[in-house]
Amino acid sequence: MFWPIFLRVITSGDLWQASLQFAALLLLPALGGVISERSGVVNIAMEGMMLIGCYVGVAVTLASHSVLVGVLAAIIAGGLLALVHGVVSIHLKADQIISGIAINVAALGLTNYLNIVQTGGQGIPSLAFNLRLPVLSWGPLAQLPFLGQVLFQQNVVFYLAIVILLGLQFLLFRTNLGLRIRAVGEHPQAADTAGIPVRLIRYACVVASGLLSGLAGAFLALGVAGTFNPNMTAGRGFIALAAVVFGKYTPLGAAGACLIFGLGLALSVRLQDTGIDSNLLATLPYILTIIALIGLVGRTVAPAADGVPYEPGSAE
Amino acid sequence: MRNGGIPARIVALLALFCVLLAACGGSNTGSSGGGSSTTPTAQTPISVALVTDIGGLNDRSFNHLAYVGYTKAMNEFHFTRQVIESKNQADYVKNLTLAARSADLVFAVGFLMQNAVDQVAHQFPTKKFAIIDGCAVPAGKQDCESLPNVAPLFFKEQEAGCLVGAIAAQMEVDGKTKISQLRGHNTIGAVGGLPIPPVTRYIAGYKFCAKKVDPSITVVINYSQDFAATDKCKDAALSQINQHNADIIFQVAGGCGVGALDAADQAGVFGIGVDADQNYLHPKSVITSALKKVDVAVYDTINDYAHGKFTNNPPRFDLAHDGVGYGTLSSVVPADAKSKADQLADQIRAGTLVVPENIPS
Amino acid sequence: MHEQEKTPLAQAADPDLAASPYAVEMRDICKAWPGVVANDHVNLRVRQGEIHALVGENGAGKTTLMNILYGLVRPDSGEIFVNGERVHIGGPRDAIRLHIGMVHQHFMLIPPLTVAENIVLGQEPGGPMAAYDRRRARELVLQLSARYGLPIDPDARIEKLSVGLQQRVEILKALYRAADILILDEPTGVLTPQETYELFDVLRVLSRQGKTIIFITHKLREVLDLTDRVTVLRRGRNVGELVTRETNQTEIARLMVGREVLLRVEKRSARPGPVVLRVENLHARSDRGLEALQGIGFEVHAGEILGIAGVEGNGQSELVEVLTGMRRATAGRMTITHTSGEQAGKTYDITGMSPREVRLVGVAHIPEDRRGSGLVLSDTIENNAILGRERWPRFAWARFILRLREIAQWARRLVGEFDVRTPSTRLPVRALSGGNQQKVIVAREFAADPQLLIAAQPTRGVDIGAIEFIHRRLVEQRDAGKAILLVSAELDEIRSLSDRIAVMYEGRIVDIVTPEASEEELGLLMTGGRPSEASREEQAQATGDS
Amino acid sequence: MALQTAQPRSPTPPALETRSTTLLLWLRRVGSGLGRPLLALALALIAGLIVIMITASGSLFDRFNAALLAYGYLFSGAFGNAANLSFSLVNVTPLIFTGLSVAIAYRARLFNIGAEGQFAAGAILAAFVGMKCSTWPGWLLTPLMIVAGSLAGALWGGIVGLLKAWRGAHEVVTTIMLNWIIFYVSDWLVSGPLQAPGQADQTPSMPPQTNLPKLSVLYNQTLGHFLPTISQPEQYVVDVGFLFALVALVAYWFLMSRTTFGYETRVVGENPRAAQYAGISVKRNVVLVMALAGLFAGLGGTLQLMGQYPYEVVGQVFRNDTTGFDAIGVALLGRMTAIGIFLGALLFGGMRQGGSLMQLKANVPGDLVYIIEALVLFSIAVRFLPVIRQALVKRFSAARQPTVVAALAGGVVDLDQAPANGAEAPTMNDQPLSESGRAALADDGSGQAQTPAQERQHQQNGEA
Repeated sequence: MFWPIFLRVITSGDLWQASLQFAALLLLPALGGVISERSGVVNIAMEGMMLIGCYVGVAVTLASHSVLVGVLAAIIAGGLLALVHGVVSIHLKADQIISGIAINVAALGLTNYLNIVQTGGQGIPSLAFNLRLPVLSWGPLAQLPFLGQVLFQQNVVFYLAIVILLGLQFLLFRTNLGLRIRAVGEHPQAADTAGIPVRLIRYACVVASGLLSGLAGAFLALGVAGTFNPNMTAGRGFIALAAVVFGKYTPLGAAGACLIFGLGLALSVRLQDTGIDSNLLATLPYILTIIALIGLVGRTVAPAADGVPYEPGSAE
Repeated sequence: MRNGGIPARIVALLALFCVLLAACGGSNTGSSGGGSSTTPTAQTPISVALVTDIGGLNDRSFNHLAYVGYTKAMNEFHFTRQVIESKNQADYVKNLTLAARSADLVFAVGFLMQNAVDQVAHQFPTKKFAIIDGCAVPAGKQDCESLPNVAPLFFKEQEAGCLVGAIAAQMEVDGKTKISQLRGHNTIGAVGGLPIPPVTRYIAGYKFCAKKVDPSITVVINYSQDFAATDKCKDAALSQINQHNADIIFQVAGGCGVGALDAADQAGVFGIGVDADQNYLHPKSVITSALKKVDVAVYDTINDYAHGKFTNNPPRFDLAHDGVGYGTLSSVVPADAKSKADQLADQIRAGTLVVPENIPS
Repeated sequence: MHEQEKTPLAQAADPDLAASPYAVEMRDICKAWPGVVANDHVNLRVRQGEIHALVGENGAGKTTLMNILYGLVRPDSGEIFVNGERVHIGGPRDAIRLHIGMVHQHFMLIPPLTVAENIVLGQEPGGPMAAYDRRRARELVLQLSARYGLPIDPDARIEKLSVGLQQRVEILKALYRAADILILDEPTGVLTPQETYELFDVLRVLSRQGKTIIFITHKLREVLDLTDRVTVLRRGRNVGELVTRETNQTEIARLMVGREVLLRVEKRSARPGPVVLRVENLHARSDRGLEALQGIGFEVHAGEILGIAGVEGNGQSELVEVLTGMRRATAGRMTITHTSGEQAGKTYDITGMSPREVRLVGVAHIPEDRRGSGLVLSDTIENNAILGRERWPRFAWARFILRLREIAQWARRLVGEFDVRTPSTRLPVRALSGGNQQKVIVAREFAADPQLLIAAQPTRGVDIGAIEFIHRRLVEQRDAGKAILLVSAELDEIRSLSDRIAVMYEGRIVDIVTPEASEEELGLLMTGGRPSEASREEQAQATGDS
Repeated sequence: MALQTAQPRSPTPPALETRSTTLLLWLRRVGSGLGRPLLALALALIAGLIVIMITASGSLFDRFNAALLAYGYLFSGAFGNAANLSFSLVNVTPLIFTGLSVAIAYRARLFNIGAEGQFAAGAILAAFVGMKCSTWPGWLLTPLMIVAGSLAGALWGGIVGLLKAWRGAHEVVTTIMLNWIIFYVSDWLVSGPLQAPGQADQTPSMPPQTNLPKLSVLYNQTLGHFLPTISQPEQYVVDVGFLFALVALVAYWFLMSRTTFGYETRVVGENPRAAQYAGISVKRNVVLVMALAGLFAGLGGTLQLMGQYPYEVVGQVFRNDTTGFDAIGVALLGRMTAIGIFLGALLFGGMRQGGSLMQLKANVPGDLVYIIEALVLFSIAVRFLPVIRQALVKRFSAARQPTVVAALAGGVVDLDQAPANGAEAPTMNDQPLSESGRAALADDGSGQAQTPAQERQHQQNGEA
């Protein structure tokens, strides 16, 4: 009973399409995490930044009747929240973990509160189709068997995420700016003495992580769900964080981790047909991640100065 | 501190708070919430409190509906708004206690509060309680305890599920020829949040009556394991549509389920809303909604109480008492589907048809 | 890059135009950290093209002053003139713009990046937004290295380079940024004598090309060898500005320390007893999996100091780690024999023992990196006084519950006997100065009454007073009949303390000599060869290391 | 460091210290220990005040009043009367346990985000045992459940330690994963094998013989025979679990500051290389510490199950519960000291309880409580004291009196003169306190928050 269903599920384009979409949703905040941690700022607040992105994206889209404006607003909102994290952790040298937790808590409270104030509790309606981030169908390519469904019928943000993924990989490891970012994350003093503006770079990277998380929020709310729900990110930012570490702080690695996780998520719904308890199936992505962590990856080394506030020429 | 002058730090600090404040402040201009400005007038002043479960006020489900009924009554009877959103299961007893101390009638929303209501009701025998989806159950017992000050408000979700199931099945019977969007595989789906009783009762009725209309119909059921993550429900619905060719999806997952309706809309098939009338989400593709009139129940209970008619044995909110039903029908629903549902509804009201609580296999 | 072409000439052309005749003048610089004054109205004047020494003990404020000049630290007050113009240096970027370069004591290099990446970092060809041009960066580095005669492999990763080569990268980094004023902070601390001579040659060449060099050190011989003028700091204040030719070692030392300093250790000749430590054919791997020890064998007798000399990275650290149980030996045997007086007692095989067991057998260990591994800086002196011995019955009941009163007494005894300057034994060790921190370790390891004492770089980074003290104690312990293994990169220290000197090179002991051996002879042994071959090999290593 | 420094130990000052310096040091430590959290709280409350004022309506004065009113309810709801206090203490108990869990791990510099999962593991296994052996007598079953729950927590934490020690798997990742796994597994158990017959997804109540007595009831049954009894003891819901929590605090303090285990854990956390040098096994310690952290959290979950009505586990409860995350705030707010964790738990538990009354009476939305909580966390995270001190230094440095400035800034300069033998010739090193030391003393907080990496970085800054 199990194996036929399993085979049918695993070979269906539908599963892989869903896996890639889940993965892309995780990938954006994960990329944000990568760039932030590479510059030496620990960011566990992707969850909150995403959630803010969801809410602001929907609210602004409704107000402006333009999805583009909504997406921009979501991105900016994520960036602003990240800026708070930046100020607190770079300038005020706060404990970055606490700051991250605080941002998550604040984002949850704020979005819930605003949602109630705005709708009186009824909840935001589904957005009209023209107020959504559209799914791109690549003409004849989309008609290809299997591959068409998996690769060429995805949301526009999916392709954007791929572009950002490749761009970020290139940026970090093939450009001068990337060299500087890595230098700042590994050894801020050295970077400073080489004339690199350490704080500026850290700010930029943290804000970038917020922008990406905000975009992920917009993707979730405007692309996938078409509405806002309280706490609709449901822990995704933390999974993205895990993907960052799991992916050894590289964009491609994180993408691999997100893919594993997305596959787990998509499988857990589809294997319910086999009669396995849905609760147990829901643990699948997490178990897959742990197994991958044990078996394939092993030790990951964070950038040397990750999480350490930089104090130029400090009083020791 | 080369880069960090003191002014910069203070500015940074201010910026931090400002971002938070700006967000709060901005919203207020939109629609000012808060009900504190209502001034109680004449009548015998009553005092009513509402305690939600962990879903919170905007759960797109029974908490929200309870609040709708509560607000309606509040505007009518001019009592002060007293609402507590529970953040934690451990909060139920204390939130009910707080509410009971300051109000005369306390609503507990959700079956998870059964034990807590029992305990608090014993402690405050002079206060009245009403619990939605449940009754007072002493810890360690299975059965309801009948207390003079507790009104259990039960709903027969399965009856609502039955009606929408009948509509869906009849549409399948009518088939592709009549309704072009259908895929012609005689398959309908249901996406639940978690397999918990209020959810499974809906699905039980849905499947039972669908099979009753068309024994050959296939009903696929999936759970998203979540009530909030909209995209998971959407994915579950999509997998039903894509893999099983289901063309009518019944969502029973609160806020998460909005995603299931969305999936149906996008895929060009149909969805069925739950609890509230969710036709507003997609007026075309949401063919109807399985209604659970929690708002009515709450309002009625307050109304009775205000007129001194509080009873610890309110009617069961079923079809016969108009406690459940189906919502706005979309234009695509053919007349025979509606009549099928109405026909079953009559049988249920008459007692000739009993809808099971558990999902038939 | 283009800047670099023209600036040196331009600067050299107009020495008299400036209002101040100095390349660098710092006036009345004050800088206070919370709780301490690092610079108290300090003045520094450095002439164009000279090599200027800035000397002082650890904590005298030299590095703070230079960090101010390089823009890493902002002074509370004071003025800075560069080439006669009053300047404001708000950060290293300003300093770089003023053609100031600095080679830090702790290298500002990023270990996982390559040499070329480190050198061009911040001024990469193409600007910040361009793709990193590996080939062009490589070319630029090779050009630079050819021009100044500093051969380097641009593609090597920093973490794989020897300390000397890393320093070379640091210098190139400054030169790449077209530095005319070069600050070197304690550059010789990590170098072999040969490497030091080479560095001096390079500096002299740079000086002749018109570069101004500020040379921070506390080694007085280097001051006399290399520099033109000297500024002496003590406890954050100027205490002297001298012309090198007109002064001598004793005068500078007196200014630095504020009293007369004894520059030699006085000791009687050794009276070695029975063998305490016997090491046979020891093999071990380094962290990177390379053969770090390749068949080491030696003996240490009771009542003698065996010094291990060698350029750092030739297996000394691994040897100490293996001896103390921190690293596994892949082959070989080590034994400890207890002695009392002239009598040899029980022998223990310590091969494969854990650090805890080794310590129980009677080995004490002053680790090479004291802040890194010998102390828990945030913990109190009391707690640090029992590190590694916390389960000994005298400190813990049933090896579990700490006997606080005993520990406090013990700590007070150590503090008293070893003259650790602290108002309380409950202060965190971090609150102590470097010398006093070192003394806490020395006290702890000496007081345990060991059979064998392993002292690795026992005086690194410690001021003159503390050095004297630690040396005296080592000799005392020797005279009390302990076996002592001294590992040090400071050749002077090895020569003045040891009774025999074993020289290590590439995981082997090349030779064991007497302390009377000349510095040149030792230096050659340290590079693994005989006079003629050695210099060539050194060259080869510098260029061919890829 | 903070743990030791909080309590003065020996009545007789050691030889080198004078009484006055001891007192001075102690006062400084206590002052800086309390100062930061209190300042943080004050700032957060002011910020929260502004938030409430913005969301309230009416004139500025009305808004201000509304905010004060809300705070009044927040406080009275938490600590206003015995019944409310007892509710608060019910919240405090699990926060103490999970806070200890976070703190223990943090002592070894491990970041335990998994306290919630360990809490859940404890509760669910205890429920399992309670159900399967429901007929056993209370004197046997009660301790059995407690032990089972603690061990389940220890196992769940220990896995994290094992993965870290053997495979180097980052504890942040594994704890997040294990949290979700146990949440779903407990949901499965509660809706399946352990489901109460005829009920929704919840377990049956634990057998009555295992229910922990309320403190008030216990008091009436024991001391009440001699002292005045408490009337209506049922309304004071706090149970003996709270006493367990207090005992756990003492145990934590003892373990961390009085035993070789605590000592070695500290070494492992502060400086792993020193641990290697001392022969302390880092791996073994990591596993032990995580297991112990899990044990405390699991115990917390078990006692909540056994102590609080309705003595059962309900579906979905853990994933919606924020106790394990609040615990991170509690532990960091309490700066890993036993007394600090107690106070932090009191604050958070009280705020949760008071927040309910604030919602009810002052009409402040429940989500605002989150926002205020976030503000408290921000204020804790940011080191305001050094900022203020910096401002002082700037102000006074204009006077060009570095020594005075330093004295003001550091406040411990007088220690230079303090040693009894300070008057003797300053021979070798007449600077007993390095500047880093002063910085550490001057801002105790920085010492606490410093990671080993930071420490390394500080060293690299070289001499000044």
